[in-house]
Amino acid sequence: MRGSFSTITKMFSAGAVTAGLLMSVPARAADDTIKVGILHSLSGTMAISETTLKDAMLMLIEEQNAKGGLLGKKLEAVVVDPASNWPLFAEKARELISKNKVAAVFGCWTSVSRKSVLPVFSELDNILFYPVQYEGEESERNVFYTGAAPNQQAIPAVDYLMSEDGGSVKRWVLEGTDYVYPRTTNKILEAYLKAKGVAAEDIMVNYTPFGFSDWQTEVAAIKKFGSAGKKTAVVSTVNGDANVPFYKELGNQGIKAEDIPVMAFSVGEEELAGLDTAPLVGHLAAWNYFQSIDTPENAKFIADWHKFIKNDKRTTNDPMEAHYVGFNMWVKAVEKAGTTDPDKVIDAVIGVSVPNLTGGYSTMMPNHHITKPVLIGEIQADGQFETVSQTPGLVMGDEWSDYLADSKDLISDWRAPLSCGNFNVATGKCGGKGTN
Amino acid sequence: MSKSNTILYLDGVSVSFDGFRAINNLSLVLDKGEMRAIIGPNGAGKTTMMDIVTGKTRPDAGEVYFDGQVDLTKHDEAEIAMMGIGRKFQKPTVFESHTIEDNLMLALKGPRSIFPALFHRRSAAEARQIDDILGLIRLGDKRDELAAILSHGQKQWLEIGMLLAQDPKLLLVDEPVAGMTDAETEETARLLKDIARDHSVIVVEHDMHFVRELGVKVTCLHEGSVLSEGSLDFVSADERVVEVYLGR
Amino acid sequence: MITGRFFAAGADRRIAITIFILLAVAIIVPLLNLAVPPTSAFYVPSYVVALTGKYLCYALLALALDLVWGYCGILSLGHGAFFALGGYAMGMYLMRQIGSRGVYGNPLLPDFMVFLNYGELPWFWYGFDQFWFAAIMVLAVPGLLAFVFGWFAFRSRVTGVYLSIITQAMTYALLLAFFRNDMGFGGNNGLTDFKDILGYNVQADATRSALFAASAVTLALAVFVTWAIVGSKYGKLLMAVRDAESRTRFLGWRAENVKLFAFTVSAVMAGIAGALYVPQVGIINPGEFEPSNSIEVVVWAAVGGRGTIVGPIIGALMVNAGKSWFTGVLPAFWLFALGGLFVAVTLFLPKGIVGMWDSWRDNAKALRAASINEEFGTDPAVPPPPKIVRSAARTPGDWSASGPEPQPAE
Amino acid sequence: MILTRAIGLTLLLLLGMLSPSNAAEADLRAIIAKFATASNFSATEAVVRELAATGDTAVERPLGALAEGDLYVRKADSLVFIGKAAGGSVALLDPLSGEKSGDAAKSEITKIKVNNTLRRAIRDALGTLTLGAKDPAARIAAADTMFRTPDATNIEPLDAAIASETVASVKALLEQARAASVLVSDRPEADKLAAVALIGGRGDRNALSLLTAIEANSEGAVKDAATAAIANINSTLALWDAGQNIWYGISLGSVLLLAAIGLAITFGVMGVINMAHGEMVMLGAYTTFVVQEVIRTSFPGLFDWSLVIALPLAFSVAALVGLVIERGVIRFLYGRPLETLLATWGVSLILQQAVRTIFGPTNQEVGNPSWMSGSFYIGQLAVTWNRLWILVFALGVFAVLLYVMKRTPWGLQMRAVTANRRMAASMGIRTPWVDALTFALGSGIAGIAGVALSQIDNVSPNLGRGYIIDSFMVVVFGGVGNLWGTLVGAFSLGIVNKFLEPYAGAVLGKIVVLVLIILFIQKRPRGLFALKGRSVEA
Repeated sequence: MRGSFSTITKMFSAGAVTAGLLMSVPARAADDTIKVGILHSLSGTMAISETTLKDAMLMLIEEQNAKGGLLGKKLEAVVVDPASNWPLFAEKARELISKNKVAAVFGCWTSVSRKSVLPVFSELDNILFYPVQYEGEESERNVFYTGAAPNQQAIPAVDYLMSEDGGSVKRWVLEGTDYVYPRTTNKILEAYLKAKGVAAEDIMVNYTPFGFSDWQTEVAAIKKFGSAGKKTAVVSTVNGDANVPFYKELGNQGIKAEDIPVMAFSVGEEELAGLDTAPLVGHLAAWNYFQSIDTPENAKFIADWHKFIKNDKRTTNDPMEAHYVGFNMWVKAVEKAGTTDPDKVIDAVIGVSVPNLTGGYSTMMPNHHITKPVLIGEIQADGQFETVSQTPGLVMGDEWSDYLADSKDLISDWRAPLSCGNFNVATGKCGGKGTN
Repeated sequence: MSKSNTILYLDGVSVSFDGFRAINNLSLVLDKGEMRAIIGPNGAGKTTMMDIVTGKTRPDAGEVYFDGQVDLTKHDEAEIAMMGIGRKFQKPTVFESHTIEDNLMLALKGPRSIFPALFHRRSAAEARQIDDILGLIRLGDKRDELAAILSHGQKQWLEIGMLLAQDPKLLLVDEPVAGMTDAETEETARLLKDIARDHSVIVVEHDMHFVRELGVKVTCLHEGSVLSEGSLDFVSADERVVEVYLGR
Repeated sequence: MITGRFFAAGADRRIAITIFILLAVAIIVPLLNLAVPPTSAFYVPSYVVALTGKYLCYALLALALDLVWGYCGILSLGHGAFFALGGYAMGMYLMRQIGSRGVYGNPLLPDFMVFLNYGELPWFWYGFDQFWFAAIMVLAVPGLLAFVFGWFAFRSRVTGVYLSIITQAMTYALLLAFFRNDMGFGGNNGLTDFKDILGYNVQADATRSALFAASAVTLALAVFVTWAIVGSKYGKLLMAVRDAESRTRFLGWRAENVKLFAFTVSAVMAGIAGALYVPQVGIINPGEFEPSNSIEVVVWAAVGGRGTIVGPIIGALMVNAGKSWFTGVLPAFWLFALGGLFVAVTLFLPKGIVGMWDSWRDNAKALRAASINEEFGTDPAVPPPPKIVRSAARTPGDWSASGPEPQPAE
Repeated sequence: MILTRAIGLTLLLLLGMLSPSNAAEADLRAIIAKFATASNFSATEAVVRELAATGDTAVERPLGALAEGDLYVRKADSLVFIGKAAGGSVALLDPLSGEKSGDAAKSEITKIKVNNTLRRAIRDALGTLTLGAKDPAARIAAADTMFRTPDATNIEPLDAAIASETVASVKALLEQARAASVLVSDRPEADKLAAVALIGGRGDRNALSLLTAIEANSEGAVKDAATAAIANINSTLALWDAGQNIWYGISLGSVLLLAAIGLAITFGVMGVINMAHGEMVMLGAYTTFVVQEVIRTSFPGLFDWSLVIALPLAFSVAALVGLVIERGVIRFLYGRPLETLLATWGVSLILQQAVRTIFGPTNQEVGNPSWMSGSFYIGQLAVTWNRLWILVFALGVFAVLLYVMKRTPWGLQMRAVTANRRMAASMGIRTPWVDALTFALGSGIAGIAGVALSQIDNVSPNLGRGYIIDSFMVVVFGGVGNLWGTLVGAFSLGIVNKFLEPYAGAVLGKIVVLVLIILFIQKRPRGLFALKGRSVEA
């Protein structure tokens, strides 16, 4: 195909693919930089949570460059905006990897955005660091989960509530937004609670839509459920935007933490920033990091953050810490492997330990999840959390829950020779995925 | 009154909008082949009467029969149009983004469902009919131009032409000469008289000169009912008509 | 017969060129992707193929919307729903194709059903393991919804703004419904993790190229069908309903049926677009039902030029290319650009790019005293605005061809 | 401090409450010092109980401070102080006297941690102590606490308190608290039956909660009586639940009304499909935020007035933006309603992104003034103040708007322009001005709706998106061009929604409402209160 024919073909294809071709001109990376992709929504509904993570990543990259970069090269952040649009996440991931030739991508918040980019990462063989707590039930070769799996958040939280310190709760409301994370988490919790001897009639599950804002009926139902003579608690997997009206309604209807505490898995410092927390003192959240943690690492991190963002009032939160840990793990793995080649880094990163912000070390496990401390915090009047309980040691992320019938036999180990994300220990077979 | 020989039969028809009685116990009979002129002040209910006959408005009470036996209150606009009642609006309404020929083509009598329209090809007979009508309404030289460029009077004619293409038994013509020059008005009167030879026609008009030119029986409406009926001379001599409409 | 008309009517040059380009692209782009070595200057990278394939699906959706909006005046703010339903039908097929390769290795149930403890496959998932069944559903589900919805709405003479608002309510209700996990469509996560389509790996370059080609060919076909529809007597009727609905009724046409047919055809086209879109982007989720997505489609059509066949295609390609560019290079400005585009197009380009081009060209030609009769016949889809004809007529000296200009009575 | 103790002592004497002995101050200090060594929550709780057991009202101060999280241990000498943060350092106060005894940097002291269990223990302990307080509200709180945490040892102090109580309503509560304690004591069955009857008469959720526990833990006649009382309470509560649903519906309706009423002007009266309406609401909410920020930093005393101050400002800001939009965009689009949809949608994207750029993407905190916090009861019906005020406010805005439209010359001009633009213009009405001002009015009202909505919802750039579809539904359902239609539409949609919610769940309920609206529009294509006649179809 040359000569006049290629000219003609060129001409015709131009019509429909002009835009594509324009972008296809590969932005030849200068050889002295290593590109790092940042895939967080900067507009749309998720911008509220994800923009902060983009800024946190920029800060981490800037700091790393100040330390002299990586492998003698400078890091260069490539920021794109998937605009809270899930197919756009996949498109942008492809763009980052194919066009910008990034060495790794840090990004995504919602499960659906992660699910949307998974095929892209496995097809193009790149690395995604995913910083948000999620429902588990997944382990991919190309993804590293630096947020909490359910056993690193939900189970210890419920344990605390059942303990004497937590108020010996006997009756449970599982309140969530209707999507996969709350559904799965609640499923796991239901199984767990029943295993602990909680009767079915002492568990109430309720789901509301995204962005729900009129909580009167739901809060009244919680009140009603709570007046059955047993200590009651709410476990909330209510997502993002819906939390502020939920807590406002709780406060106004006079549900006090001493009577019916609410334990949330998706409410962090960022969400509380939009709230007057005085009526909410004592309600709880389970995370692996709180801004109020009193360690030198954290103090430095917060100071750096305030300096970077030029605003002393901005909070830090758990997913930021997850990026901090994840980024440092990647840096260390690259140094260990001596290259940014994803295949080598994927192998090198397993076993890497880096300091987290809570005063310990987090390690990347063979199942691509990390070890974390689990903290239970109570909301304070100043919008911060105070840790009231902490797991004695680090908890290893369990990707396949032991409390779900179909996943209890599965394990994940990405080291050779197993190299499998869903190995069934009962049948001794890798469930259909993996490198084979 | 016997319905059998009438083309249009209205008896005791009333309709009101939000308490306002637009038509009040109206009775009107049109014989087959008759042309009738309807006059009356604004708000007398002329247009509402046409709305009732063409199925746009349902009467609250009263009988409306077409061709002696069809109860028009039970049918909608499209059905009534298919039965053979054509209507020209007060404000000329043609398809402005179509050519004059296409306007007529869409109006031509024929099947009115979707698939025949989708696979329709113009037959020689249809082409001839369109030519005839174009001649009649004197728009032959503009057949390929968009209706939007026509003058007001030409749009009136095109609309009458579309009515003719429908080949109705009864034509309701609302103010056909509004905005026309005197010459055009006379021309229109001639055209309508032509049409009336083999159609029944109701003409609503304010232009008394034009009504006189038509030379037919006249009905004067006032506040939704018939005030006076008869020859133009008879009606214009009626004290009440003079009072409410013609002025002294 | 229609094809005869197509080839006979040499005047429809623009449609012919569009179809030709699309067919050429359908052959050439996959060739440049598969047969040319990546080092060659002519190589089209896979991700460009995926991206443009996606744009072509959007273009088809925009064309579908234009059929009802541009030609029939029905501003549907719910076309995203038909697109998504077509996509879900295809997604369900792709989901069933995964078979036992899901993470839990369940041969029958998709993964999300396994971890949400579904005992068995819901009845509405039956049959989707067969491509032919899914293909029928791709057409039938959006078509049926549009038919039922339109049957009620057009019969009740819901028009204009009211219709727009209830189409929006429809897509919003579907959005909420599909978000519910209890619906059995995977809730917020939707359907994803596809493996095969018709036995070919969806991620393979060859499959991608094939899907791209299928999208281009389908779009070409849709252009032809749309052209045939709007050029027929029915098409004229459609525009007549748009311009003077009550006149058509008093001529004996059932305006509601006229609209219903176009609405249903358009929904089916949107559904096909969705079905082609899903395997190319690898996910379908309730986000596609977002009312804002449907509004964006309207903008594509408006930018390119509504009431034309090529316009919506150009609009969809341009806006989406712009979106890809902005969200990559200037992420913070993307919404400013999109918002500004909405405003600018409605204010300065009410006829869109194609409409503007036509006006400009007609003006220029009229000034050169070309015969306007010939011009009018050029493209039935793009009637030159009479206003411009009149203004041209004021140019002294060269207006003998059309005879004395009638004075508008205003 | 002496005064406090004197009052405490006098009160104790007056009540004839003879606690074993008033622990000397030194003893109290010794107990308080144990806080420094308590290593976990249960140890701290033991100290709390020990303090409460002294029966000395002086322990109110340290315990109250502990509950608030204001009790600290100085690292240097393990002394316990009440700390009040003052700038970078903490002011240390004596735990008993409350007198200032120096400052400390944050790093020099350790906070004594509290959690819910501990706070509850403190509340219970304080409850018994404040039984003899002078303030009836404190006694009510004490009675309430003791009712919820019944204990056989409470009977005697309660008997004493009942004997000396003069306020009838407080007395009734004390008697209920005593009855609750009787039920968990080993008193004879007859006493318990009387207690069940007394508590059953209370009829609220707390009584239900208590009786359910009693039912589970007792036998024979008491159990039967409890069962009967529970059934009785449940049936009354079911009635109240229905009332509650209506109230929730009305409240949701008032929110919908507020969100939609501005749209009833711009869309209903002017025919502009204003997709940027939600962003006007958002601007109003952000104005409230800015006002509160200024007040917080500069005039903290005015905080309760912040909403009142924000109202005119929010109206002006939104109206001004509305004016700009009308003059800049919409005036070119009159008569092309569907194109106003596109243009205003574009405007809404720009406004959203602008706010995101200026204020950041995260939620902003807008506080509730004290008069909008909390709730009160009508019978068993819990009414939250903020919802009540929003209802009042929505109706007020509606009334004012109705007055403007129907009774003022401006309203007349507005209606004239809407009815027949050309005629109005020829009669000397400056139609462009009327258009601009009408649009500004609609936008301004959306702005003040934002002030109210900031009290119950997120203040984020996405705020407007959440309301736009609902607003359109309300206006279309009610009938375009009719303010009363909007009112009736908002409340009926609110009530229907809230009645469906308990049965169908929030999501399905909303879907059902949407489908109902779609079907309703088929039946009445122009809404509930449509104008009929020839003119509207022209």
